[in-house]
Amino acid sequence: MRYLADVTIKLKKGVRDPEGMTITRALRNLGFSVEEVSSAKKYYVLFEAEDDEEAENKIEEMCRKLLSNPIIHDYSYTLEVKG
Amino acid sequence: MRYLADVTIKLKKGVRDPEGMTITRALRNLGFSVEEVSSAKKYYVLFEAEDDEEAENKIEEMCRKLLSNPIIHDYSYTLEVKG
Amino acid sequence: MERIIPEEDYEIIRKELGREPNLVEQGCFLNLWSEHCAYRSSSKLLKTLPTQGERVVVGPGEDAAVIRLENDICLVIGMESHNHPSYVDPYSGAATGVGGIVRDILCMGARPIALMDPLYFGNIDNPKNLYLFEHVVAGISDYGNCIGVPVVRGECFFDESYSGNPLVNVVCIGIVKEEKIISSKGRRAGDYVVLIGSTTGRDGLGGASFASRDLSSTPDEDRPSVQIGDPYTEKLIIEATLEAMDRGIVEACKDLGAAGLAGASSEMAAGGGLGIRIFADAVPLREKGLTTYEILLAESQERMIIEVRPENVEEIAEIARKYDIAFGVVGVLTQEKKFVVEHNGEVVVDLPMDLLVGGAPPYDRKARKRTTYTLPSVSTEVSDYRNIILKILSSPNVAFKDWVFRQYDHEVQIRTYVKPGEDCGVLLDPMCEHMIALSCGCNPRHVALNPYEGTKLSIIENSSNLAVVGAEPICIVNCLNFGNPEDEEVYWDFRESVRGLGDGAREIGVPVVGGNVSFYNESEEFGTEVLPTPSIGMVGILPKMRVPSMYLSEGESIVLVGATYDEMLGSEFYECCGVLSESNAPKFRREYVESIKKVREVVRQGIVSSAHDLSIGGLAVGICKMALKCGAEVRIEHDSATL
Amino acid sequence: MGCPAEIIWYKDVGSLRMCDAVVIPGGFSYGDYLRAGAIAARTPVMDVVRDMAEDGVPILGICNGFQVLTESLLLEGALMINEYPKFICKWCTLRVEENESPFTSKFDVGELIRIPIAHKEGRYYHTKEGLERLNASNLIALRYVDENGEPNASANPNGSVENIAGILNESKNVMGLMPHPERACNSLLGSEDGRRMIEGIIEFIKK
Repeated sequence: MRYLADVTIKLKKGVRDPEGMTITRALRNLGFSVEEVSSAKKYYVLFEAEDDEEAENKIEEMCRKLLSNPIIHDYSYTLEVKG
Repeated sequence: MRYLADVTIKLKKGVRDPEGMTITRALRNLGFSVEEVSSAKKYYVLFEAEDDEEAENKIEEMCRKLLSNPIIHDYSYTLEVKG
Repeated sequence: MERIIPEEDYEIIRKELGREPNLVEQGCFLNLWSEHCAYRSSSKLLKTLPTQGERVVVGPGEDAAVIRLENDICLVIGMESHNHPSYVDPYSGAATGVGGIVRDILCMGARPIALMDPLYFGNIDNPKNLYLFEHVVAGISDYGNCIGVPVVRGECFFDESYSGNPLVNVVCIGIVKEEKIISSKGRRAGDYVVLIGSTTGRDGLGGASFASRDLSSTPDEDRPSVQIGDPYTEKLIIEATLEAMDRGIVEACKDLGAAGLAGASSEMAAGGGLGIRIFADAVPLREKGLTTYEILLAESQERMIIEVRPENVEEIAEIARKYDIAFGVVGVLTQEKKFVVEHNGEVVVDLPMDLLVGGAPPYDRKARKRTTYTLPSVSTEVSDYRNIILKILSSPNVAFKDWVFRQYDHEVQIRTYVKPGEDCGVLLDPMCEHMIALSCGCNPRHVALNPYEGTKLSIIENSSNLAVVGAEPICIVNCLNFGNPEDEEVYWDFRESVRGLGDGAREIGVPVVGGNVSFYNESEEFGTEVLPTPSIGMVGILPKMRVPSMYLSEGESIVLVGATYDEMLGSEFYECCGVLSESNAPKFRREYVESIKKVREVVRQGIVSSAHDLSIGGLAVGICKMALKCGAEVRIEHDSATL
Repeated sequence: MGCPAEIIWYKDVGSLRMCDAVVIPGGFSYGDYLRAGAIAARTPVMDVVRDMAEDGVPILGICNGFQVLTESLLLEGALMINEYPKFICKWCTLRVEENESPFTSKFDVGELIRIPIAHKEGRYYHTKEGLERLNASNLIALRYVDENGEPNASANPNGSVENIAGILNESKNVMGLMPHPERACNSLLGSEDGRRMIEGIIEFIKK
């Protein structure tokens, strides 16, 4: 069956986020009262799997092996069947 | 009041996504049967606003003015009060 | 009291202090007495290297060395390794390696003008090694490109022994007028020490001692001990520091690297025979609630300390505001030679300076001649040379590396005359009469076979790379990457390699002006220990002239300079196709020094249209690379091997 | 080249107005965070540049400068990550498509020139209608071509639509291009073709 995974890769707490800090300053310069901005990456993965359980294992493995670096990233995802 | 906006910036339909295509190939090389991957950027913006309505206008303006490029991006966001 | 430093060090410190060192004080010793900072297993041997020369303006001991190019124009050169962080997070590890060496050049008063990146990886048919390779290159590319310093030469070597433990060495070259040279040694008690650049967070805690711990503990357990680089802030700190130096308000300057603020501030003070009092509350923080230990020893990137006269503090603050970078008056130099730290109103650290900096007793390691060296398997007789050559040409060690250097902006600053991919990079600066030639690397297989001869040959290899463009070598830097020094055979490799480095430098009469030692390069995950890798960086100069390209053009005849010896061991041919016969390992011969001089003179007469130094893959690969643009016909008669 | 030039700090907006021409250089403004040129495009200095552009002052955006000009809507289209999503630094052959502008007046239409590129977000993109508009009013200044001058896929280093390397604004006094003309001013380093682009600007402002 086809599954669509909505994966979010975020920097772990305490890991420096130069992009987030630069965007915070830019928004403040445009007059917005912004306290903090943090950035993250999002991947929508359309893939084949036998059943929900296998889909879960597959996306888990994709996140650990390629999409994220376990040292500095936390990852989360939602799964839905795409028929 | 403090608001947290969860902003997603996606490429418009039809606009080529080389990053997504490269990740698709990389996942296939690792043995995953992946049909397609598309990538997007996510920003978590912590900011001040009087009320829900002003928060809505503010984040809308931030997306239009800086966070997205109207020619190639669609943006969406969810808002929550952070007390 | 919990003990976080080795027993014998703890006892020495306790006796000297006359009391138990507290946890923060132990943290300072853990970092400053580490292998990485104190060179405890190598300092005695490194003293045997020739460091003098009439061009040497500043030799080893500072953050980088200074060499006279011509008149009052000097080159600043340094070399660093960032091996362990690059295993944990290849992108950020490699990126921060570039950032660190660039700041070492900057704090001598120089503008950084070029980089070289000798890199060593496991075989890339293994997915983990491929991941490390791709992201190390991406880290160097994004960082170097953003700060606008071109990578003009490098090396990429692949061997099973680097699986899981890549080596990321970086060389940086800067340019400075002699009267503008700045030292990292403190000058005057009463001067303030200001910290500029990024804010401080919990990055890379225990970085220095982390580098001296072999990577047996799986990285996940460590707190995110990786340092994340921000090349944008690095660019701001380069321009801000150079502007402050131009205004003449910088008394001394030092980069914050391994051991963070504690390392840099104590070394700055000790260098000038002074003490220092640090005010930890004044350090600009990125996160709230950092402990004294974290503030002193975190290795957040893109930070410098500058010694400033009290009356110039406001001027430096104004420059920091102009460039939107953090700023704090974090210390004052004192007459009393102590390292004192105040935080939240109380004195937390109070140590004698001479004990903390330079007080680490060197280890006297035992060495035992290596008997184990695994040669590739023996192979039967070889018939089809065409396929053999194709196989060697497609080996990653020989193949053209444009996939790598295409990702580097090697044209920025508009000095790059000879582009990457040839024997050496050549820079043409409009304000200089001489051009600058850069070469780097070594052959780890030859060094593994015979560390003394192999290292000596690396000096020859680099100087012949320079000779083919008519350049004369003027200084050498090095990165000595080895395994665990507690293994007697590894330490024998190291000792022999340093001897070969010194003798090689003396053979060509060129000083070794700086470098770095990196031990514990091994990976429990892959059960590997790196080949002995004494990576060399070499700078040469040549008059302004039209330099021969590496590529042949139609109708030219080819002359082979130098005799060919039966030295097939450690060759790419045997690595690809198995050991064919009882051959020998390559060794140094004085005739090489002579032929290099002759080639340089002939090239300078302008009668040579193209030239290339033969290295990995020998004659066959050399000719194929030179004939890339036109093809070549080669007849080898058995007796006289002329072409 | 006989024309005084000055590096102006982006915060010293006042002194910019007295200039007769503006070059927004290559580089990594704001570290290319968010999108290359996105943040720089929203700094006060760009409002001054917008006024000067409306007054007909020649504005040249090189590489990061081109990205800033599109992000501040002084030029149409957008610059996106290269088709092979890695940084690329190499010498390219370009074909001059339009020479009625201060920047390209010293070239013939159809002339082939050698100028290096160095970027990661250099893929020019525009909507179908936008492209038709650019072609209709001859606003495409340069295209990537092979040695025989053909704008084919093999000559396209980054996947730019129609091999576009540089474009002009409606009144042709603003140009953005991804290649670096300032890096092609010394034949020893590769080529001198870039010099004529700068000479064109000087000649225009001296009139």
